[in-house]
Amino acid sequence: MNNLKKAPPVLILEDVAVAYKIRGGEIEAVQNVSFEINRGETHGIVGESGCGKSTVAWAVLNFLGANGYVKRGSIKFQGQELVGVTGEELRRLRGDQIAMVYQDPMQALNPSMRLGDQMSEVLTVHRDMDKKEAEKRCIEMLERVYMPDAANVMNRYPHQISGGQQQRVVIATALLNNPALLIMDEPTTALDVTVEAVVLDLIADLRREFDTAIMYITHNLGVVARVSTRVGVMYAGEMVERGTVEDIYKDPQHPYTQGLMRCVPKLGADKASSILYPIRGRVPPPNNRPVGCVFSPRCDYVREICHNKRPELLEFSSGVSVRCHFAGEIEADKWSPSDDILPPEIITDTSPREPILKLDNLKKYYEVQGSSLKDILGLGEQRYVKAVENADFDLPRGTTLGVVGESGCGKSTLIKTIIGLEQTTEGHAEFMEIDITDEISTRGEDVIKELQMVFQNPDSTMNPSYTVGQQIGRPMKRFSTVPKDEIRGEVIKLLESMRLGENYYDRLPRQLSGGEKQRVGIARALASHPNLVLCDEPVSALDVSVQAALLNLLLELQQEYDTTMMFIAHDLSVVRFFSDQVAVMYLGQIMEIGPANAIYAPPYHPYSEALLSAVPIPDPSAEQKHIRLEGTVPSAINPPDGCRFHTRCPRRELLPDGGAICETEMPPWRETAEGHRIFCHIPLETLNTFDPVITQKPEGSNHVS
Amino acid sequence: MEIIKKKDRDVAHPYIPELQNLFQKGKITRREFLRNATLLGMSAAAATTFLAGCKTEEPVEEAPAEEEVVEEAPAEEEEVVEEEAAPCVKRGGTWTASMQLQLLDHPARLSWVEGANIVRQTNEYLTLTGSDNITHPYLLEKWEASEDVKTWDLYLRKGVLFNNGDELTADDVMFTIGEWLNPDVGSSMLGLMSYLSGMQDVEKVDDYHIKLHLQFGDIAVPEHLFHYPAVILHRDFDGDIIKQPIGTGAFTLEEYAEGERAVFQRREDYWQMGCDGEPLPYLDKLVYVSTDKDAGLAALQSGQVDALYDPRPTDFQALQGVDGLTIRPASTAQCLLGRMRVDLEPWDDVRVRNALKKCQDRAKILQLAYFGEGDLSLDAHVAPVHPAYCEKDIPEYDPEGAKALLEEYAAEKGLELPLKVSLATKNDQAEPAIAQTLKELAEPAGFEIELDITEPSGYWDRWTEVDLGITSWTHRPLATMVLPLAYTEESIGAWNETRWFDEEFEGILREAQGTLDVEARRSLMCKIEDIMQERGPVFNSFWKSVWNVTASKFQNVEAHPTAYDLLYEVWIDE
Amino acid sequence: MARFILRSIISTIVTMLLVSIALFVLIEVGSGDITVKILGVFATPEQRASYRAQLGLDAPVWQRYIDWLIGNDWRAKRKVGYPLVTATNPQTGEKDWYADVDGQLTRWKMEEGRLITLKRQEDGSVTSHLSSGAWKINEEGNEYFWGVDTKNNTVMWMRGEGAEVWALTKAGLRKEGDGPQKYIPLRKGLLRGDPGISLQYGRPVAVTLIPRIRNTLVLAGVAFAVIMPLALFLGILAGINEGKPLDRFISITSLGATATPEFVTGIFLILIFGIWLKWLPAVALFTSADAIFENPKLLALPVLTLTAVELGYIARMTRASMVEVMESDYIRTAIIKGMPKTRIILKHAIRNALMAPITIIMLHVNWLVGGLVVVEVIFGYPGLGYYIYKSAIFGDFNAIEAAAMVTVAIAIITRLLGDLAYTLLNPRIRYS
Amino acid sequence: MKAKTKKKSRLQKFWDSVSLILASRVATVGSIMVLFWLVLAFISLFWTPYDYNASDFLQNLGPNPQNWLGTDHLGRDIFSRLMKGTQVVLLKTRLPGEGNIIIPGGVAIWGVIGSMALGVTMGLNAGYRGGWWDQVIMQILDALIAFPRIVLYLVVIAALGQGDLVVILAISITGAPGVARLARSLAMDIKTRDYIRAAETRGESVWYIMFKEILPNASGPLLVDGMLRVGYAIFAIGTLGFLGIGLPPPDPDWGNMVNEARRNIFSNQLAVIWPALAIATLVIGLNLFADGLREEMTRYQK
Repeated sequence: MNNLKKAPPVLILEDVAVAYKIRGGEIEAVQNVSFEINRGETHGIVGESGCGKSTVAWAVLNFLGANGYVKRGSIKFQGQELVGVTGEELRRLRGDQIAMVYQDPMQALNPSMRLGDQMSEVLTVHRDMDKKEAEKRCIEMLERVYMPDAANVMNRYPHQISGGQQQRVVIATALLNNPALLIMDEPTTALDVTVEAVVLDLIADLRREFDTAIMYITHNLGVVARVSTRVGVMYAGEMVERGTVEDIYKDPQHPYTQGLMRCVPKLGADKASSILYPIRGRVPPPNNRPVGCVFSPRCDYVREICHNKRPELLEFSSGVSVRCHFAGEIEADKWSPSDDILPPEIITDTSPREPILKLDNLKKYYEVQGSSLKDILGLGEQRYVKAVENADFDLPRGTTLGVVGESGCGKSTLIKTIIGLEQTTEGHAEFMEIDITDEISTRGEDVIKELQMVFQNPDSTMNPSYTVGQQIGRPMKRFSTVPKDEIRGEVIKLLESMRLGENYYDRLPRQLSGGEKQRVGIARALASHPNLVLCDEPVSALDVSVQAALLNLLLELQQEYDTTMMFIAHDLSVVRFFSDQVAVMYLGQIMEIGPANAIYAPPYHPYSEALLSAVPIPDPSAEQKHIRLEGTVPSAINPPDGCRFHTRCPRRELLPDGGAICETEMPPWRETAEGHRIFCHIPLETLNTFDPVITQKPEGSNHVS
Repeated sequence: MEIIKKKDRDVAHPYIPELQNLFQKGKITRREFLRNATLLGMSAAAATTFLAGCKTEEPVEEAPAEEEVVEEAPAEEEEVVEEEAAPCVKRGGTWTASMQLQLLDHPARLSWVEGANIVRQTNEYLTLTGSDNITHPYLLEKWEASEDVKTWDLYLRKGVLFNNGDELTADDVMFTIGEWLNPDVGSSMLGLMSYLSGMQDVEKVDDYHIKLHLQFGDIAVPEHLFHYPAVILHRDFDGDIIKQPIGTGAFTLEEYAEGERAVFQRREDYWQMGCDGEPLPYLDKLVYVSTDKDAGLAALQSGQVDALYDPRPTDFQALQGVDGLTIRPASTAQCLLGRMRVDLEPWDDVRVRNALKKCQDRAKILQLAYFGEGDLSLDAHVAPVHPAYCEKDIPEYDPEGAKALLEEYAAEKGLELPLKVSLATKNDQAEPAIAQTLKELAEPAGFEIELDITEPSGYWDRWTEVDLGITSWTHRPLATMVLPLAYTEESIGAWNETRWFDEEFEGILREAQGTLDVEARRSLMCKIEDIMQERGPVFNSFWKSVWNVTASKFQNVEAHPTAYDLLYEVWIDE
Repeated sequence: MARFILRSIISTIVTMLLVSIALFVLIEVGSGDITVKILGVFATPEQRASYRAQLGLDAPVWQRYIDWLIGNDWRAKRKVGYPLVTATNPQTGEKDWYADVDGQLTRWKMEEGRLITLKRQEDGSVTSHLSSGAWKINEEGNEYFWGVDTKNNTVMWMRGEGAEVWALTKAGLRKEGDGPQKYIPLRKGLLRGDPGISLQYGRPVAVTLIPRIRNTLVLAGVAFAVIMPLALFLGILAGINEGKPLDRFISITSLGATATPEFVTGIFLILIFGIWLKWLPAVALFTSADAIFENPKLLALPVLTLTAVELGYIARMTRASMVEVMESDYIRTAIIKGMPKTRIILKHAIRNALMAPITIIMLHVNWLVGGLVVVEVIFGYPGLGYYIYKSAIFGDFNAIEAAAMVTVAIAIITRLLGDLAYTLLNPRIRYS
Repeated sequence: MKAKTKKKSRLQKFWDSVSLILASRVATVGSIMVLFWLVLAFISLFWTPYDYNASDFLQNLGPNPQNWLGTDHLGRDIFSRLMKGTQVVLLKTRLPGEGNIIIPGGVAIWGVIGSMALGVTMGLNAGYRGGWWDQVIMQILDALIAFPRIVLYLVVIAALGQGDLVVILAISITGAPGVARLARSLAMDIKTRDYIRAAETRGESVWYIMFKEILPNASGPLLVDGMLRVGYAIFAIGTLGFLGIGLPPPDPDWGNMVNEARRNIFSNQLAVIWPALAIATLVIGLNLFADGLREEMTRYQK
């Protein structure tokens, strides 16, 4: 880092506290936050949900709602105090000097206004520009954010363009007035990983180009590592550590930062070779924070003073500042996990076992209603969404198959078809030698109870109307696996194995945290002792510290019950960590399948390669190949002929005629090694020549191994 | 007797001198005299003249029997002939009324008074029963009845013009009577004039004289001629009065739309003259607007209309004391009759029936159900407006007496009091109020009355079947017309809702039906009333009044017992 | 969008069909014996049965439904053997049915056992001839004849077996000999513009219905024109001032007005403005057919009553929608973009905030029509609502069915318009 | 021990809901208005100041120490009649037939329960099953919704005559489409939740999922809607009463009271105002209560 102090920081926050008035008092959502952002710098703010990251952003814009206000501290923007600025003055700043991009572009754009109008008004209002010129400028700006067909987009409505494009519009709008400060609040969280990569590249380009100060808020350690120069870690409303990305990632000082790093599976790490260590406990709610150090209840180094005294911000010479009584004294390398978070011993049984699930060219098509007159009258040609095409693999008992792919790739449909929520269109599927191509309503109970599912969203995995006990007990009752009078005991046993006590039995879902709900969800899935558990992104909605604990728990249970699992996730690191086998899907088609380590190393399918290079890695020292996919995913109603990936494949040129064959013929399955197959026209020899996507700098190794 | 002009005396009905005698002796009232005399063909003027001559209300006083008195006849002192009371009038103006208007075609087929009120403005009747309940000749100059009341001579007024210019002649009347008697037309006159077997009984003597040859005698012919479908039609009438509004009436029809409105204009060449010597009517225009009663009420209150057809008791109450409105009441023989099934327990026991009769506090019931607007009644189906009504004391409210009767009955039957009975009626104008009031009044006597109030159609489905009910009975001019309908053995199964009959009663009734002498009939009525009070099946607290409510600026308005609008002499005095 | 409209139209047609079936079944099957209402309670069972047959009520329900919907002349034609046509009766101005016997409009009647042919001349007059040789013979060897009688029925007479029928005249029922054995009361059916004869008035329903529809459309239209902008304006005003005294005032007033039944509002408006102050006509008195055009003041109180009741609902709805929109992310975006408040409200919020209310308002036309019934009854306004009320009380099913179908059509058409308005406001539907 | 905790939680639940109501000023005001009438209705079961149908007093009296709200045109105590009128709306339904059978629950309540039962069944089937079920049910609902309410009331009453049950039926039919639409949208929302997937993967029957998994979670908004609907129903009963085709006598009917009193409005305006006020306050109370509850519930869920 060049610490040349050429200009004063664009934004300085000093000891800011934000409070919300509620009935009977107020809550300090954010306390003691201090940081500064320089021109041309991206300052990341990272932390788990509920830590007050967004509140800081809203405080800068003085948009805290009717009941929020900056209670203490000062926010200086280009030397001007922002606290207390209201009315016209504030309005002139917003959108002009300070712009903001936030998470869901679909929500952020007005659905009934043309995009051009939404953009150009920033210029016409703040700059008194006439409409024509403003539109010209907008088109220019859209082009600068690499928006295809920019002029046309101006006349469109938000729903007519894709999510990635929407976010580009939002970013372009924010940049129109060349703001001094750009606040980005999780701008890529709602996007797929390949799109996210493109947007992140864009942000990086723009920062350089516009020399803007960017405040970048995210929960994703990988994203921060990719975009930021400096980063602040927030916990429970406080900024606990702050420094350059390299310093923080390489040598985290605060116990919380250290804990975070240990929770995240590194890309390339697997369950046999690495261990995730969760942080115990959970983030305290704003109205119930400890008196002393906010992290003290969860800290492994906690001492008496931590409970009583709020630590000061300690600044190190490196520029890193840490809010810990013992900052500098704690060595992360010397840390050893306490018993309660100790993960299970992983016994990797490599001996091949008989397949429990066999899929043979399984297809799932959905009928779609056309929009022409003919279609409405039912005379049109029937059209289909080809959601899953030719799924073909065996799943050995006791193993885990990870399925990765971007949204809409058909991974959820695949497991829905397997579990029977959807009827198989074509092909063959056998589970424990029983045909399962039919819908669940026609299946026998013995099959149903052997096939269970764990769901993604902790908030919706449990029925809010029933207690934990009732919900876990229901499968036992339904399948009569446990006599009625023993159900309670059995449920409690399960709860205990989920690390939840008996006292959870009568709780209602709203009294549980997200992680606890997911545990109950898992317990419910396991209640009938199924042979195959299908996990649909079971950890993706959880904070990393909770995610780690849950992954550990799943591993443990899998061993205990000898369960076979299918594990869907979009997070490649998690899949890599958790799975024995991995399948990569694109547009309904499995592109590559094989043992986890084989997928994550050459030879790659070009799509897998692109995916891997897009993943943000929480390790600034890692080097990643830069492969970006052009365009958007084609519609599944009308998928490309031949190889479905051919429209976006970056490696097509490797084939003769620029890959003309890809457009017409389905690729062959190329088997590289035992159980590793690649669905590509490119010959194996060529694929084998690809470099690994990620290379570690020699010194940047895992903290724990 | 001398007081009657010779000419009159020659043609007068033989009973008329007897009537005069009775009146002079004070046996009948002035009104009864007028009614009966005119009924027998004495012209109204002559009858009035006679009365004017009598002067004295009290009987036996020396009747001034000079001919001069007769000459002086148009008696100003008495208000009998009202048109002469007005000095003179202002002409012009519009009269607007609220009245429901239904489909209208052949006047002879009219079945509702509202329609008649429309037709009445363009077409006229041979006779006219005034608001005093006295029937006069109208398009007739006079009528004459034979002694056995089987032959009636009708003499048409001369010089009456239709509004198309034709003169009214016997041909028009013959045509009209033909329509009444034509079963294809379906007129209710056919049934009413059952004494005419067909047109062969109607004889055109000359252009202004028609003779009716009745199959059996009937004293009510002149009244029948004022029955509301009996308007005289033009001889070329084709069947739809709206298409062909040709008549002798004071107004011409300009517009008629059922359910909407009717508009009339003044006619210039009407046959009757106003006090100013010009032809009637005084008003320029009549507008009837079809609204329901509630809207009509509001319209009347706000001055949007000048009159409301046949106001209900609640309307009457609301309109009382409203500035600019005049209310004119008229007594009728309409009633809401309590009736008990004598073939069912407990009403088969006369004590129970009489107990319930005693439970009527008639004045209170009249007050609550009808705001005191009516005449108190005996428990007999004979009204004071009936000519032969025999006046008796109105029974008192007597819960103790009723209780005694009931206790006796209960003891005999081994029953516990209170006696539970169910009283059925319809949710109509005043019935629920009567039922509710009666329920309260009968409680101390040991009745526990449960009310069973249904919509009118529901009640009409079963009105002859319920064991205790309140049924509305309409106005009939003579008691002898109504009693045979409901209180004889042969009417069981038809309108005898109570199944009650009584040999003695029926005998007297038959006798009354054949008795023309009012006095003689009255003595029979006294017996009839006694029998009905003593052991009859009905109880009745009051006879309803009807009201005419019209803006006060209208002069010469009369309240008619059957809500007829007679407007040709009405004028506006702002 | 075309697809959306097409769907709406198809759905509308299906809906109307369903409604018509439901209505028909409910009224004609659900209600008891209509002849009690028409003939009065004193009619005997034989009289009722005879009259039911004359009304065609003895036919099976499905048959009657089809007759009602698309008429039965085509069905009767097969019986008679000649095309059935209508000709205007010069006296009544109404249509009479005739059989078209080789170009000669013909009807028949039976008198003293003889069949008489009535031929309609060009000028509308009728000549009668004794008919002979018209009789046909059925399997049992009885002679019969299908023809059109003088009461617009297709009927079957049996030779020598004139049935005794009860004919309804204005003065009551009359027994007639020489009656037909079977009746098909001829009608063209609703779809062909003939809703039948009003059982209450005895005139074709269409004749009375049309001016009433016009009156109601005028009243509803004026009310709508007053309520719509006012309610939207007040709703938006309250919405952008959420929680402030102005909002409270508007909300509470509109809730109060909405919760006060229209009959109470109407009564007091009549009392205060019509009777006490005499500022406005108390009731809608139609002294001429075009009274509302000659004296538009007649509309004042009915419209005011409707406004009081309907305004609040829409205003509240608009307010809620406005509040929701003002809390939405895109409004937040607009604020963060530094847009002035008026611009945010006018350009960003209103359009989105109006989407929900406009759909609801169009659905709400139903309520308006409902309110119209009461308002028309209170003010004696000769409109559709009053007509339905009267017909329902009487049980005049031809009239209720026709009138209810009109209200349903109005409701469905306005809903269609609402859908269209929504598509115009909402680009998501417009461009998909 | 087990029973005890359960009991406690039920009590807890009750207090939770009470505090939920009290938390909102709007809901508090609303519930007070509704409670006022409920209490009056219950009292009227045992006691009214005077016999409600007895003409014991002078006609058209103003409020006085004897007759708190005055008397009507038949000299009956208005307050007693108002109290009694609450019963038919809120507390009892008179079945047709012999013996005056009365079942608990007022006409408005049963009407809303009817529309709820009908609407929820239709809505859940349409929303959860989707496809043809949805299309067919929505088509039926469209047809029902197309009827102006009063027209439908009139038609039903014209067809079936008067009576408590007919009014209940009319309210049920007219209310069902609205409920069904709400239930459908809720079901469509809830069916995307993972716990529904979980139930499906357990092979639960469609009815179990609709009524055991979806319905309990839709019950909040449905209850609020139901509350509003009780208001509409009271309004509708009033309107029918006014038109003279509402609840049959002998029990007084507020709408009918207005109708009867309006003819005497010159002599006695209050006789119109009291029943009108009764309808309005009850409707407003239910509205406020529902509004407040809805606000609090969403806040609570957030």
